[in-house]
Amino acid sequence: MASLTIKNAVKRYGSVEVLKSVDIDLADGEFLVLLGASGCGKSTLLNMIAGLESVTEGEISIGDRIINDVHPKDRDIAMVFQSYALYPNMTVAKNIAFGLEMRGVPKAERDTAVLDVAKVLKMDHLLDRKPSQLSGGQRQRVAMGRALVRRPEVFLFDEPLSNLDAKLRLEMRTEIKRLHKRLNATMVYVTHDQIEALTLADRIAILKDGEIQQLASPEEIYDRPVNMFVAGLVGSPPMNFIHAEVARTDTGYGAEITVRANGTDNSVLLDLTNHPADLSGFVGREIVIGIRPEAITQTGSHDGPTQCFASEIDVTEATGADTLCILNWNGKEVMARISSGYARIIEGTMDFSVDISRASLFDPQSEMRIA
Amino acid sequence: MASLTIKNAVKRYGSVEVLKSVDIDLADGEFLVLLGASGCGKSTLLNMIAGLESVTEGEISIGDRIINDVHPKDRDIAMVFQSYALYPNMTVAKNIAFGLEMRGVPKAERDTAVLDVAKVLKMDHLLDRKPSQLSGGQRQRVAMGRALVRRPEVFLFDEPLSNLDAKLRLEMRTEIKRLHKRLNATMVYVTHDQIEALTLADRIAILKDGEIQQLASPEEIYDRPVNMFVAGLVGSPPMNFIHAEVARTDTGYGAEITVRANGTDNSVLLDLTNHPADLSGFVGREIVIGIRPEAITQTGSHDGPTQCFASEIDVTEATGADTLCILNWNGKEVMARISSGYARIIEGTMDFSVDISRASLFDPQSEMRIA
Amino acid sequence: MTDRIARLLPQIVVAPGFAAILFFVYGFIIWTGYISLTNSKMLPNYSLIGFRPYERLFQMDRWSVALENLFVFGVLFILAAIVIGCLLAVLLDQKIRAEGFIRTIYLYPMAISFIITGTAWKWIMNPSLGLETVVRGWGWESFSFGWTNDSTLAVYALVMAAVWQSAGFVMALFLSALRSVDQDIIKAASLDGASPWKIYIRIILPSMRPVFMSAIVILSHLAIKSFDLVVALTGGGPGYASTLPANFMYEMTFRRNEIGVGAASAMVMLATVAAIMVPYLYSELRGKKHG
Amino acid sequence: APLKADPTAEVLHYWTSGGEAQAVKALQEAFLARGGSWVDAPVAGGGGDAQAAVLRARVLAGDPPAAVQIKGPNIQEWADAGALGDLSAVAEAQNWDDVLPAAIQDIVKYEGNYVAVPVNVHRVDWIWANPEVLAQVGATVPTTWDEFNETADKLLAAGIIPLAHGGQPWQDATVFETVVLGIGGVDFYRKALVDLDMEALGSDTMVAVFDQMRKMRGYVDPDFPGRDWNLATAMVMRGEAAMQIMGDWAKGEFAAAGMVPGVDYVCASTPSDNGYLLNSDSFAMFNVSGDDNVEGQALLAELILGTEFQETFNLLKGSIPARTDVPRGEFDECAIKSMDDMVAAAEGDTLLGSMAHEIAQAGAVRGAFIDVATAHFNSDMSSQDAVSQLVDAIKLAQ
Amino acid sequence: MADSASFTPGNTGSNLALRLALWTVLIVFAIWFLLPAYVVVGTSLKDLEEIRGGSLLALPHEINFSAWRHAWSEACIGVECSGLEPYFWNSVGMAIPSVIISTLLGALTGYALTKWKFKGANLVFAMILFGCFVPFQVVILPMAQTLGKIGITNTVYGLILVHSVYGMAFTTLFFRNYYVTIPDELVRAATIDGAGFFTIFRRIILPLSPPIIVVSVIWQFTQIWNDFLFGASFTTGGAQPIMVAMNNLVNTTTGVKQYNVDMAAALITAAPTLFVYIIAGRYFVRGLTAGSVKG
Ligand SMILES: Nc1ncnc2c1ncn2[C@@H]1O[C@H](COP(=O)(O)OP(=O)(O)OP(=O)(O)O)[C@@H](O)[C@H]1O
Ligand SMILES: Nc1ncnc2c1ncn2[C@@H]1O[C@H](COP(=O)(O)OP(=O)(O)OP(=O)(O)O)[C@@H](O)[C@H]1O
Ligand SMILES: [Mg+2]
Ligand SMILES: [Mg+2]
Repeated sequence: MASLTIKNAVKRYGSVEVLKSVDIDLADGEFLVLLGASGCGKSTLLNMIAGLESVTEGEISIGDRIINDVHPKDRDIAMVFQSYALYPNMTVAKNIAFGLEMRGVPKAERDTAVLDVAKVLKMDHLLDRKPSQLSGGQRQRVAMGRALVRRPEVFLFDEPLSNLDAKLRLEMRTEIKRLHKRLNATMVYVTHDQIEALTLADRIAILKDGEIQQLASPEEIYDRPVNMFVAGLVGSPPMNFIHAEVARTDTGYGAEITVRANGTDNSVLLDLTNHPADLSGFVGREIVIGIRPEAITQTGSHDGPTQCFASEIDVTEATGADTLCILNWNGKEVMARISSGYARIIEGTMDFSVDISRASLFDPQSEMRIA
Repeated sequence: MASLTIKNAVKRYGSVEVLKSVDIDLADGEFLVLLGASGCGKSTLLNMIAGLESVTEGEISIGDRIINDVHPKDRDIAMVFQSYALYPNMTVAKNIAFGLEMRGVPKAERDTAVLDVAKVLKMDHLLDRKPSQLSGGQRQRVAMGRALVRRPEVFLFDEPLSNLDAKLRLEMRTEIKRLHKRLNATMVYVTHDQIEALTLADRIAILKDGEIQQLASPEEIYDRPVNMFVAGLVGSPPMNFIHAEVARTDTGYGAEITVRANGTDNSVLLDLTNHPADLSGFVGREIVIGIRPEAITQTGSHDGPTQCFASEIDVTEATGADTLCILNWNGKEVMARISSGYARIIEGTMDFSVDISRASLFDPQSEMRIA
Repeated sequence: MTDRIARLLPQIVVAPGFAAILFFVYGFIIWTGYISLTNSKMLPNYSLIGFRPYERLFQMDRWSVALENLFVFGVLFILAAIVIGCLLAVLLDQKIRAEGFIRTIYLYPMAISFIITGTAWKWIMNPSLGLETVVRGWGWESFSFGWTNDSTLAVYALVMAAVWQSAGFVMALFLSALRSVDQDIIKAASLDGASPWKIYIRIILPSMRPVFMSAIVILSHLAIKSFDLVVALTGGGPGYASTLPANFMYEMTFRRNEIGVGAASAMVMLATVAAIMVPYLYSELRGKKHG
Repeated sequence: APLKADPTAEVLHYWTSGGEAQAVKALQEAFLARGGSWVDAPVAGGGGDAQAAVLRARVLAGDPPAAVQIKGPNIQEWADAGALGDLSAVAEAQNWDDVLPAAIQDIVKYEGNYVAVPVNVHRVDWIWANPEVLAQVGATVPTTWDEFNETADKLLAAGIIPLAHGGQPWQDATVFETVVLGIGGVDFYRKALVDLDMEALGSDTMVAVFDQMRKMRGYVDPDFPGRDWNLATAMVMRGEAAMQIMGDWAKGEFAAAGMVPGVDYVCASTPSDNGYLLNSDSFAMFNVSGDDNVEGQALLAELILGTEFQETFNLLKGSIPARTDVPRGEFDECAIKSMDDMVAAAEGDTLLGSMAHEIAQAGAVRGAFIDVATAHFNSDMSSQDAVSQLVDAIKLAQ
Repeated sequence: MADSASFTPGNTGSNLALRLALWTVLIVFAIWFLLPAYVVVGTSLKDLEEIRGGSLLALPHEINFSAWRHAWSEACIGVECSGLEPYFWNSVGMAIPSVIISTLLGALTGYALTKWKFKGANLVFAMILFGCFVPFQVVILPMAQTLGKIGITNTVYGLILVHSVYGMAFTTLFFRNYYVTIPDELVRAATIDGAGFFTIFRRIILPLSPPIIVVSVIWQFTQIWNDFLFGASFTTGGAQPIMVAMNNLVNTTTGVKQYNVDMAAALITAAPTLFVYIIAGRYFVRGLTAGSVKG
């Protein structure tokens, strides 16, 4: 049993409340990602789980055991740090073995364990090196090895990839994912990179100023963000927010926006009829329509019910596979994503298909999702 | 006139040849990106243009003027550094004005110039702060301001965004692009982030070990990389390289690969007939087929001539808009990119459409593109 | 229980050292403060008489001279050591061949006690024995270097010897700081059109404020503690023209059976130190919560 | 009962230079010869400057040395602080009352009991002269201050340094007190420097004293500051300078260099009306515990005041014995003159304690005198200013 | 390196003049720094005859080590004519334990204050730091009383105690500023690995400390070896450290001042610290970079 339960956890430094009543319940083997901007309290929460910071209020338990007052070393937890925190004076092998040594595991046993882990991480040829002689990716792997070798019930990762370059980050991400599958251990992973969060997590907890905004699966978070903060945080390029007034139409609801095309501003009615949200209370009021760039694309590529209209492209940005187009709707920038083949041909005005069923609608006052 | 010509430039440190005969010819107002791995000589080249490093051999000219022996300050060049290199003891305003002051511009004039630039960069409210009181993005903007205020003929950027987080990087990237459009100055931009290179450049020069591998437009580089190095460097996730033997088929050429599907390895013939490359000399020999992940996708989304077959998905990674699938071809990992709607439904084996016309073919010996 | 101890271990480890400091520094300061309010003469005496020792202290010409000297000595010594140390650091930073060798030459006086420093310079400054005779022997008849023998110059002799001893250390401090300056800043300034000289004056040196602070703190501690150097170089003379407060304190306490006045002068010295140090420490430590 | 321990004595002294060191050595040898165990604790420098700190530290630590070289009113003050032991037993056994002059007894007795042992008597108001050098300008040792100035001017004109001097405060004060004695006379000296009579201190006579000091300053070479006294003596020996005003410990230096009084150098009292400035070294015996230490103290006291030691020691040191019954045979003419003068001065009531050497005054008051004397000597302060400073400083120090 | 020469690829002419000026200044200062050393070494190698006859700055006619031998093993200090040798060993016996104790104390305190920040850690540090600035003359009397109470007056233990306590202020400063630059995550990782306070110190922190240990040891050794006041005040006679003995020796003259012996004595006294600086000076500068600069 290695479920992890955080009940009502609060952390205060003096009078500053860094975490405000956090509730998280993780099943055994679940992979939770904590996502949030810098300074929102991610590391603090992780440190509280690890026992490196005291819990001001509330309870943290692993399995059935409340661990608030248990010493870090007795919590059966391993942690991987952003800076890796490798012991610079020890070889790789010693680094990995240190935790076992401290727990009094005999040398022979330690050696086999280290070798096993090193093989899994494909670094058995590096065991005699010092951390300073390793590349970034290799260091990262040693840090993982140090955590793995102890076979703890819970793994904690504090932005373990943020010091790597893009390519390596991609590789290590896949490796961590694979590891999780193999070990099936409970993992809590801190990042402020939303791609990492989306690709790795079973569930994502989005933190803002010490409060959980949403705790859900990546799909849920991506497709149905509970508020504009979550919507804006997740997704790259970020979701477009379009302010428009809801009007009743023949078939249901619609929202009128102006779209610049061929040099003039045209009025377009976005059809919200098929949208699952209940808009009855919003007629005549402004709402925020959140549309992700990939939901605005070249015609003929959507599956669902779409709406097509022409829009002028201000700037294009080819990112390789896709091309981002900046459009002008309601006098503001709106980003669309089209497949690269198109961008190279078309400049000026072209037709876009918009999948409004995948849009998120928000109340501009509360910034909360309209269900 | 502010064209920039580099003829046969060589740089040696003692006996180490860091740059080997580099030739670049930039038109006035062009935006060149130098892309390459760490240590390939990007900064060295930039420093040589700036006059911060001497030129061992060859010639560098701005317009018609050979500037090899011109002092940096007289080259009419501005540079933005990775670390921003703001003067920590001066306020933002002083930082921006310093270059003008050193050139003897009178105070009143300086002040207007600084204010103008600050307004353009939306930081006129920050002028009295010290760099230590600024956020990363703001610092970056100050660094830009310092370069802008002097209205030089050539701008040099040495990885100006690499210290920013993903979101800010995106923003600043757009800003630089817009600036370039507005100023229409000649710019040389160093990065090792290929997305930056692709989105910003008019032309990209790809450097490896002090040699230019390819100097071409982003499209050219992305679609028609001259060798496997370039192909592997540009594009994220990177291009898949599939080794296969060319065979003559009824209609032209083909290459047989094994594809794992429904638990068994099936043989699939990739049809190379429509591929523009001349394969006559390669029949019976192994070639490398480079296919980008986005060219392997769900059926029904390609425009061109495609080929469809079933393949088993090992792992999926949802990155939000898209889902990456790892397939097993020829016993190796191959990455495919499908639209997110699919990934959430399908696990196991599904049909993929492969656009082989967009593939790049390479000679495995020379690693060069087969034309 | 063991957990409790484990949690308190940092405090427990710091405790003995801190207790020692509390006793040997603060306890002694309090003791001295107390004694400075008594009529202690030959030996400490514990009956209070109020601020009389301070009144007497400030009526003594010798004390005014000592304070004045401390001011002159302190300011000149700190300034000169920083200017010279800084200059040498900048010069040594110009990719000098044999840098290590020259650096050692500049640094070695740090190793030598003030007693030896003072004695050596005393010999050199001795007009009939030292440099003066030599230079005059070369034909420069008006050359004069007998600073120790001139009431008005003696304190400058102290400054010179003290600078001789400490400038190398300051140089080392600055050199190591120069080495950690971001190279891009220098490049940027050079592109901005600043000459190397301007780059140092306008950019590099101003950005090394923390090092200046460290240097000033270390040098002022040397200045205030200067005692041996005076004894060895000038003996406080001619007359008492070059005494410093530390020498005054010693003279009063041990030679003149005026322990009360000596203690009062010590308290004034400590107050001076505190006036410099407390604001510095406060500003240094306040911003370093995450230290 | 404990076994009779070896007598042990730790001796704290600052006799590290020249004849002094040899003299202590003699004492040590005598002590060792009597089965004692000698712990030497020399603290060199500045007439006991450094020693003062050590002594206080040791007393405060409760571990004073057995015998400490201190003198004058300091003895009284230490005794007053209860730090000194009682030597009555030895004194009685050795009849010290009979053999010591009254002036000396006053110094080493506290409340009628001996607490210290006098070693010697030094005369301070001496002129040491190099006769050859004086002869070069046709002069002899001056007997009045006017004559002194005349001779000095002549020497100066001849390019000879008239006065060898070391610019240390106590040396400045030594010259100062001989000038006070010479210009002001015995009574003035007593009033001003012993009784601290404010009127005398502020009088015109004192102005005249400082005027003479200003002249003396002109007779000194420019290198004098910080010079040790024995180096000044050496200047006279080598003929670089004509005269030195210094106590008779200077003679030890001449003797050590093998020079003969009356031939290689001459000694004369500084000009005055039969005044005699007395300086006497002594060992104060501190309260010690342990039989061995007490024994050691007694043995040391006995030895120090023994005629044999008094003779050898003072021959080496240049001083004259503290006790009056030592055979004069071995002593040179300077010493004999000193002995005669002392007897005469004692009879004529012109025997005075030296201020500069902590016999007339100690501690703060002496410090105040020295401060003003040295400040005046080393600057261009006017005599008038010096006098008013002197008055203020003495008031402040009392 | 803040090298400015490479900014001017051309202009080699004025460069040469600049270089010349630069070397001139460097050499003038080098002469100034070396002058006392030259005088002391030169004089110590002359015999008395030559000193009297020649100038202070003249080279010795012939190298003559007799003054050194005399100062080391024959010269009289007070009535004992043992030379400096026994006092040298006194100093060694005092300096080594004091350096070790104060360095260790400073390291532990610095470690606890930075890596296990408890409430008031900064105040504790500030208060310890103030100890650097107490003029030693001030503490002599109360220290004497204290040493007397403890019963270690006039022993080497007393000096070791004194130097350890007042040295600790400096060593704590050094170590604290150095440890601030070591990431806290290292300690956290080790804590999770199951290591305790001392294990982390011994296994993780101490192995990272050589640069600052070098600084601390050099600094402390120099300070302690060169101390005169404490040595003179709290010891007498045969227990005195060499700095006091050297002072006594220089002041012990018989007739003619033996400058050569005095200078040799000064050199012998300074030799260990000089040796340490010259050998380890490079590490000193390096360690400074790592540590106290950021103070
Ligand atoms: N010891 C402390 N005392 C006071 N405030 C603290 C302390 N430690 C952290 N904080 C504050 O708590 C907040 C949360 O810090 P935390 O390190 O958990 O952020 P984070 O989400 O991990 O940020 P990052 O992404 O930058 O690592 C921050 O605002 C920080 O300033
Ligand atoms: N002064 C020098 N002496 C010798 N080699 C040098 C010197 N400066 C740079 N090099 C070498 O030149 C090569 C190119 O360096 P450069 O800084 O131009 O790389 P870069 O492409 O900018 O790398 P990065 O992306 O890490 O900034 C590197 O291998 C570097 O080690
Ligand atoms: Mg964090
Ligand atoms: Mg670079």
